[in-house]
Amino acid sequence: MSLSINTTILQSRLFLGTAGYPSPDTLAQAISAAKPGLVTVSLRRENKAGKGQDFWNIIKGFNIPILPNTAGCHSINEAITTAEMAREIFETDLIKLEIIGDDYTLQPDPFKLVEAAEILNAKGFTVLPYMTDDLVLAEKLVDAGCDILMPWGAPIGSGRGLNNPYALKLLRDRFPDKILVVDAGLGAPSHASAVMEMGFDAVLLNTAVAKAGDPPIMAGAFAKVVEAGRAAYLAGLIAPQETASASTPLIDKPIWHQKL
Amino acid sequence: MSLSINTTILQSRLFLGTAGYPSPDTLAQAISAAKPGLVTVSLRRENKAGKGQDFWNIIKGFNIPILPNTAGCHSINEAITTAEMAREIFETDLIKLEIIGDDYTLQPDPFKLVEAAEILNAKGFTVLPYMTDDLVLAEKLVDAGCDILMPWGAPIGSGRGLNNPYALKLLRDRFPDKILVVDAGLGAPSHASAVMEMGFDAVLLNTAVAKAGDPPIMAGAFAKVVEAGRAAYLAGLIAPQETASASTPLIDKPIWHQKL
Amino acid sequence: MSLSINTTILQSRLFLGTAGYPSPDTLAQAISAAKPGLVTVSLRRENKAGKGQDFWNIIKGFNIPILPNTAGCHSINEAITTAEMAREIFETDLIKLEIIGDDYTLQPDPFKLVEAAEILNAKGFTVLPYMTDDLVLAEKLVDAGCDILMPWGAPIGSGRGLNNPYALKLLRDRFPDKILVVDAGLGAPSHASAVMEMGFDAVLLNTAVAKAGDPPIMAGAFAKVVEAGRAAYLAGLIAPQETASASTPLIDKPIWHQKL
Amino acid sequence: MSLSINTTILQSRLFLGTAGYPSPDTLAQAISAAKPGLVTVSLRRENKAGKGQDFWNIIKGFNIPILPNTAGCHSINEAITTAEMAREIFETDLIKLEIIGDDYTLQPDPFKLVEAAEILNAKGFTVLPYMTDDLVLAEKLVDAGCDILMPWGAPIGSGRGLNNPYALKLLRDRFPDKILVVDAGLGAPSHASAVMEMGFDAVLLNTAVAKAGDPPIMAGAFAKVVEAGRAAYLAGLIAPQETASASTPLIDKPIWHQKL
Amino acid sequence: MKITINGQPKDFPANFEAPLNLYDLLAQEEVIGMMIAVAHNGNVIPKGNYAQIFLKDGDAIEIVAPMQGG
Amino acid sequence: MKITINGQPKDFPANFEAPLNLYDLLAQEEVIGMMIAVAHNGNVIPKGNYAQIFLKDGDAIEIVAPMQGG
Amino acid sequence: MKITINGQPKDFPANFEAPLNLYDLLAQEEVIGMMIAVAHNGNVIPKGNYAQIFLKDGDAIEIVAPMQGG
Amino acid sequence: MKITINGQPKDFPANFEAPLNLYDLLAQEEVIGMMIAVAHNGNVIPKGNYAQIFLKDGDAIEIVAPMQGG
Repeated sequence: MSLSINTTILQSRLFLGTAGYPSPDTLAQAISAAKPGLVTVSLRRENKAGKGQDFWNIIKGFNIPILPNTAGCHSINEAITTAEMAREIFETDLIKLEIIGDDYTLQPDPFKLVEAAEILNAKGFTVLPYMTDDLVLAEKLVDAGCDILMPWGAPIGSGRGLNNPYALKLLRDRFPDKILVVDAGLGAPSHASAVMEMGFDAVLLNTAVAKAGDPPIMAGAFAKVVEAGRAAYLAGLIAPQETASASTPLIDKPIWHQKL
Repeated sequence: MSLSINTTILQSRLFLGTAGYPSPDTLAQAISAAKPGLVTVSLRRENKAGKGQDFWNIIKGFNIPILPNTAGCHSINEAITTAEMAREIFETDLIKLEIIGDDYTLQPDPFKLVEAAEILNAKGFTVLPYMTDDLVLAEKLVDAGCDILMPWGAPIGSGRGLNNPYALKLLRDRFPDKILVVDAGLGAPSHASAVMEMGFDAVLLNTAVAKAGDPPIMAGAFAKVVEAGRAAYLAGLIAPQETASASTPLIDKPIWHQKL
Repeated sequence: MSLSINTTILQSRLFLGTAGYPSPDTLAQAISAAKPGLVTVSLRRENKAGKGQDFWNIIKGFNIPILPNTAGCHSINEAITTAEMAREIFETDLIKLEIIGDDYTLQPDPFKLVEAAEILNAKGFTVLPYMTDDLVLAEKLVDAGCDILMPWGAPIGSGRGLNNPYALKLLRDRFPDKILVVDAGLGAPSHASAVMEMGFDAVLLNTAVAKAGDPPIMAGAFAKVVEAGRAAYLAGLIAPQETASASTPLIDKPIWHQKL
Repeated sequence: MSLSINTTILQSRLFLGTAGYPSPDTLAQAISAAKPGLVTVSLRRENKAGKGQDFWNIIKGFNIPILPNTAGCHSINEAITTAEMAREIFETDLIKLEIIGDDYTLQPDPFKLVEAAEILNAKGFTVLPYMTDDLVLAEKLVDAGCDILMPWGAPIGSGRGLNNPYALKLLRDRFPDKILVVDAGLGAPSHASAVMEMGFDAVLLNTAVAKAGDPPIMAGAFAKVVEAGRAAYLAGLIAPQETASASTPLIDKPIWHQKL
Repeated sequence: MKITINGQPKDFPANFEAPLNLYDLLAQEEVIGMMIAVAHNGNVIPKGNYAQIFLKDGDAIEIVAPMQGG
Repeated sequence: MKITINGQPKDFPANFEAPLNLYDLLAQEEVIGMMIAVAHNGNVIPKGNYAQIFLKDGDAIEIVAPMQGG
Repeated sequence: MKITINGQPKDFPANFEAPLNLYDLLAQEEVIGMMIAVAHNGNVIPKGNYAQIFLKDGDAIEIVAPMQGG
Repeated sequence: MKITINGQPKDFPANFEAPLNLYDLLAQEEVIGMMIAVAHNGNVIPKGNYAQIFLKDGDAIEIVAPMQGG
C-alpha cells in the first residue's frame, strides 16, 4: 500500500535530496531513476541572474511533491521565516524542519525543534521534523502536533548507517500510528533495507546517492531496496536463531547415507 | 552484466532453495516471484507412489537451471554417489557440494570438502562447495579446481546474517576472479544487500523465504535487493565518515540567517 | 591519578548503587569488595519502625561519599524537593539528578533535566545529571552550570552495554574538561572497560552487580576493570588494523625455515 | 581457582608474548607488571656474539613457565624440528604450534595443523595449537590428542578484538572440558574481558601490550581484566534485557511524588 | 487539630497555652534521633529548627530516611 | 531613498506622486516572472500583493528562489 | 532370488532362460517413465542401459527421484 | 673438510687420528656454555651427546638460541 501524506499519495517510500550532485544532468537522471515520493529542496537569494531558476526548471518537470527544508537554520525565527517563504514559493504546507544544534555533527537541536514545530503546526504547516532518535523528544513533537517524525540514522552525510538501531526500533514500537522516516546518515542500500525491515514508513537520503560513483544507478538501487525492505516487513521476516536448522529434509535418504 | 556459470547465463544473482515451503503452491509462487538464477534440489528414494514426481513437475516448468545438492551427506563417498545420481537424473554438471561436519551447526567439513571437490572436479563436475569462510580452505578448494566458492554467512536456517563480515570481505579481496556466493544463514533482505555491496557475485538462500510469513512476497523482496545490492556495488558506495558533512549548501542564505 | 569531585578525592572511579541486592549482608559485602568512589542512595518515608535506619547503618560504616539520587521523580518540583531533603539528611551538595521521561525505558527527560539542573546549580548543589547521550543536551547542561555529566549506556537495568558508542565518544571529544560518567545499562565488566578505554572518568552501575549470581565477586570484578580500563586509556591503546602484522620477528631463522 | 597445564599451576590466565617491545627493559617491566601464567618465546640462530643470550637472561629471571612457539613455520617439518629444538633448549614439553597458512593474515593452516599436532602429540609434546575458530578443526585437533585449543580472536597484531564471537561461544559450549585460550587479535582490555566472560580459560597476547604507549602499564591492565573477567564469569553475569527495569525501588515515596 | 504525617491525617489536641511544635510532634512519632529529614508544608526544615516550627491545623509533615538507590 | 535588497543597499529616487511599490522594484530588479518568494521587512508577501506594498526609505527586501537541498 | 530395492529385500523367481534385467525390474516396480536415477550395487546406471544390466541374487538397487532441497 | 654452520660453509682441517666432534666444533665457535640447542644434519642433539657426534665432510650444523616471540 502506498504511503500518503495528508491527501497526497506518494509514488515511493524513498525521499531524495537534490544537493551535491556532480551536475544538473546527473541530478535529473538520479531523480528519474529513483522516482522518489518527495524531493527535498532549499532556498537561496535570487537576482536577475536567475541562478535558482535553472535548478527549478529541472525539478518542476518531474511533478513530484516538493519537501522544502530549513537547512542551515540555527534559530527558531530563521526556521519559521524560511518555512513561510517556502510555503509561498512552492505552494506546499510540507516543511522539513531542520534546526542545527551543533555545527560539527549538524545534529538537530531538540529544544528549538519542539518550539518551532508548535509554531509551524499552529500556522497550518505539515511539519516533518529532522530529529535525533530520542523518545521523549518524539513524544514532545507529537504533542506539538507532528504526525510525521524523521529521526536520524547517523550524522548528515556520514554514510555510517544506523548508530542506534535500538532507539529506532523503540520509536517504531511506541508510535505505531505515526509516519516514521529515517533521515540522514545512510550510506548503503543495506542500511535503507534494514530501516524498512524495522517497519519504518520511509527513508530520506541525499549524500549516499549524490556522492556515489554513479548517482543515477545508486538512486535506482536505493529505490528498489526501499520497496523490497517494505515488502519484507509486511511479508514477515524469520526470527534469527542461535542454532542451525536443516533446510533440506532428511527423509527417504538413499542407502549410501546409511553407510556411516 | 549477468552472471554466467560455464556457458549458462543466469537470469538472476539470487539462487533459491526449494525446501520447507508451507505448500507446493507457495513454492511455485515463490519461484515465480524470485525468478532465481538457480534452484537447488535434492534426492529421495522413489517408488511407484511417485512422491518425487509431483515435486519435479512443479520445478521443471520454470525452466531454471537446477543446482542439485548433496545435503545430508557426512562422508566423501556419500557425496560422490549422490552427485553422480544427481548428474544422471538432472543432466547437469552442477553440484552443490555439502558435507556436514557437525550435526548441530550443520557446518561444512573443510577436510572432506577438499577431498570430495578434487574427486568431483576430476569427474567433470562443476563443483559449488558450501564452505566456511576460511581463507586457507578457499585456497585449497581453488587448487582442487573450484571456480566457484560458497562460504556461509551463518549456520543454515539461522537467519543470523553475517557472523564474520571481515572474513567474507577478505575472501572477496583475495579471489577477485572467482565466483563467490554467500550461502546459508541470511535472514533479511538487508543481509543479502550487504553481501552484494561487498562485491559477492550471488546469494543462495532458502529458509529466509520458505519460512517467511508470506514466502512469495519475501522471495520477490530478496530478488530486488540482490539486484540493487549488485548495482550499488558497481555504482560505487560512499565511504563512511566519522563526522558529518552538510548536504544542503550554505551559500547565498537570506538575511534572517545572519540574524544569529 | 584519582578522580576528585569538588575537593573530595574519590578512592575509585567505580560508583556503586545500593538497590536490589538479595540481602543487606550481600550489599555490605559488595561495597567492601568494590570500594566504590561514591555510593548512590535514595529516600523513603520513615516512621518509628525505622526501616530506613537499618539500611543507613550499613552504609555509613563505609565512610564513602554519598551520592543521593532523585529516582522516581517525574517533575522538576519533585526533583528539587527531593534534592533539598537529601542535602539536609546526608549533608552533601552532591545530587544525582534523575527525572524520568518515559516509564518503560526510564529514560531521562532532556527538557526537565535542563530546567532542574539550572535551579539546583543556583541553589548550590553539585548536580550529576543522569542524561541521554545527546550532545546538544550536554551543552545545555554545561551552560546550566554542570561540571559533571552522566550519559546512559543503555536503559537502566537492561545490561545491554553501550547502545551508541559513537555518541559517547563524541561527548568525550567535545567535553575534554568535564567529568564524564557512563551511568546505567552496563551488564558486564567488558562494557565498563570499554567505557574507561574511551577516556570516560568513571562508571556508575547497580543492577549488574546487585543481580549478579554472586554480587560481591562481581563488584570486585567491576572495580578491577574500571581501574584497568582507565590505566589502559592513559597508557595508550594500539589502533585496530585491517590486516595482520607478525609479532614474532622473522630474522635469523634456522635452516629448516628455508626448506620451503 | 588457578589454571593448571599438566601439573604446573599457572599464576595467571594471561599469557604474554615477548616480541616487539621498544626495549629489553620495557619487556622486563611488562612481564613484572603482568605476572603472566606463561611467556611465549621463539628461536633464532646463535653465534659467539650471543645475541640470544641477553634476551634469555631477561626471561629466565622471572621463573615463569616458557611457551616456545613455532612462529614463521610454513611446513609441518619446520614446525616439528622447531618444536624439538625448543624442547631441547627450554626443557619443556609445551609448544605453541603455529603453522602459517597465509602470509597476509598470518592465519593458521587448519590442514597442516592437524597433521603436525598428531605427530607432536605422539612425540610427547603438550601441543597448544594456534588455530582459527572452526569447530570441525577443533574436533580434529582434539582427536589428534590436544587438550588445549587456542582459537584466534582476529589476525595477529590486528588489535581488532573478536571477529566472530558466535564461533568462539560455540567452541566454549562444545568443549566444556578442554582448556580454551583466545590467542591473537586482541587490542584492548575490554576484548580480553569479553573473552573471559564467555568462559574461556585464558588469553594470550603480545602486540596489544608491546606496541602500547606504555607497555608495562598496559600489561598490568590486561592482567587485571583477565582476572576480573574470569571472576565475573564465575560470579554469573546478568542477562541483557530488551527493556529497562528500575534499580531504585518505588516504595514509600514522599508526598511530592504523588503531586503528578 | 488535623496534621497529615507522611500522607496519614492524625488528630492532635490543640493547646493554646503551649502550641505543638515540630520537635514535639517528631518526639511523639518516636523518630527523634533517627537519620531523617523533615518537610513542613513542602519546606525542608533544618535539623536544628524543629522546635521553632509551630504547627497549625491542616499542616502536612513529611519525614524521610535513607533508602537503597541506584 | 535607501532600500536594502538581499543585503545590498540601493538608492531609489523618491517620487511623491507615484511612490515606489514592491512590484515595480521587482520589475526593476528583473525578477518578475521568476519562481521567487519575497519578504518585506521580514514579512512574506504573497505573489498577488506586490503592487499593494509601497516602499519607504530603509525598507529591507529579501528575494529568494529554489536551491538544491537535502 | 533376493534383490534389495531401496533397502527392502524382495523375492523374485529366478528364470534361467530369461534372466531378470534391470529394466524389467523397474517395470515391475512401476517406476519406468518416472524422473528417476538408478544405482545397481552402488554404481549409477545410465537411463539407456537398464536392459543390459542382468540381476543376480543379493543385488541392491537404489531408485531416487528429485526432492526439495536447500 | 667442509661443514655448514647456520648456513655458512666453513673449512676445517681433517685429522684422522682425532676426528672433529660436535663439542670441539661448538667450542671453536665459542658457543659452549650458552643457552643453545644444536641440530646435526637435521637431528636435534641432546646437550650431553655433543662429544659423541663425529663430524664428516658436508655435515650441516644448526645452532639456535632463545629469541623474542609472540
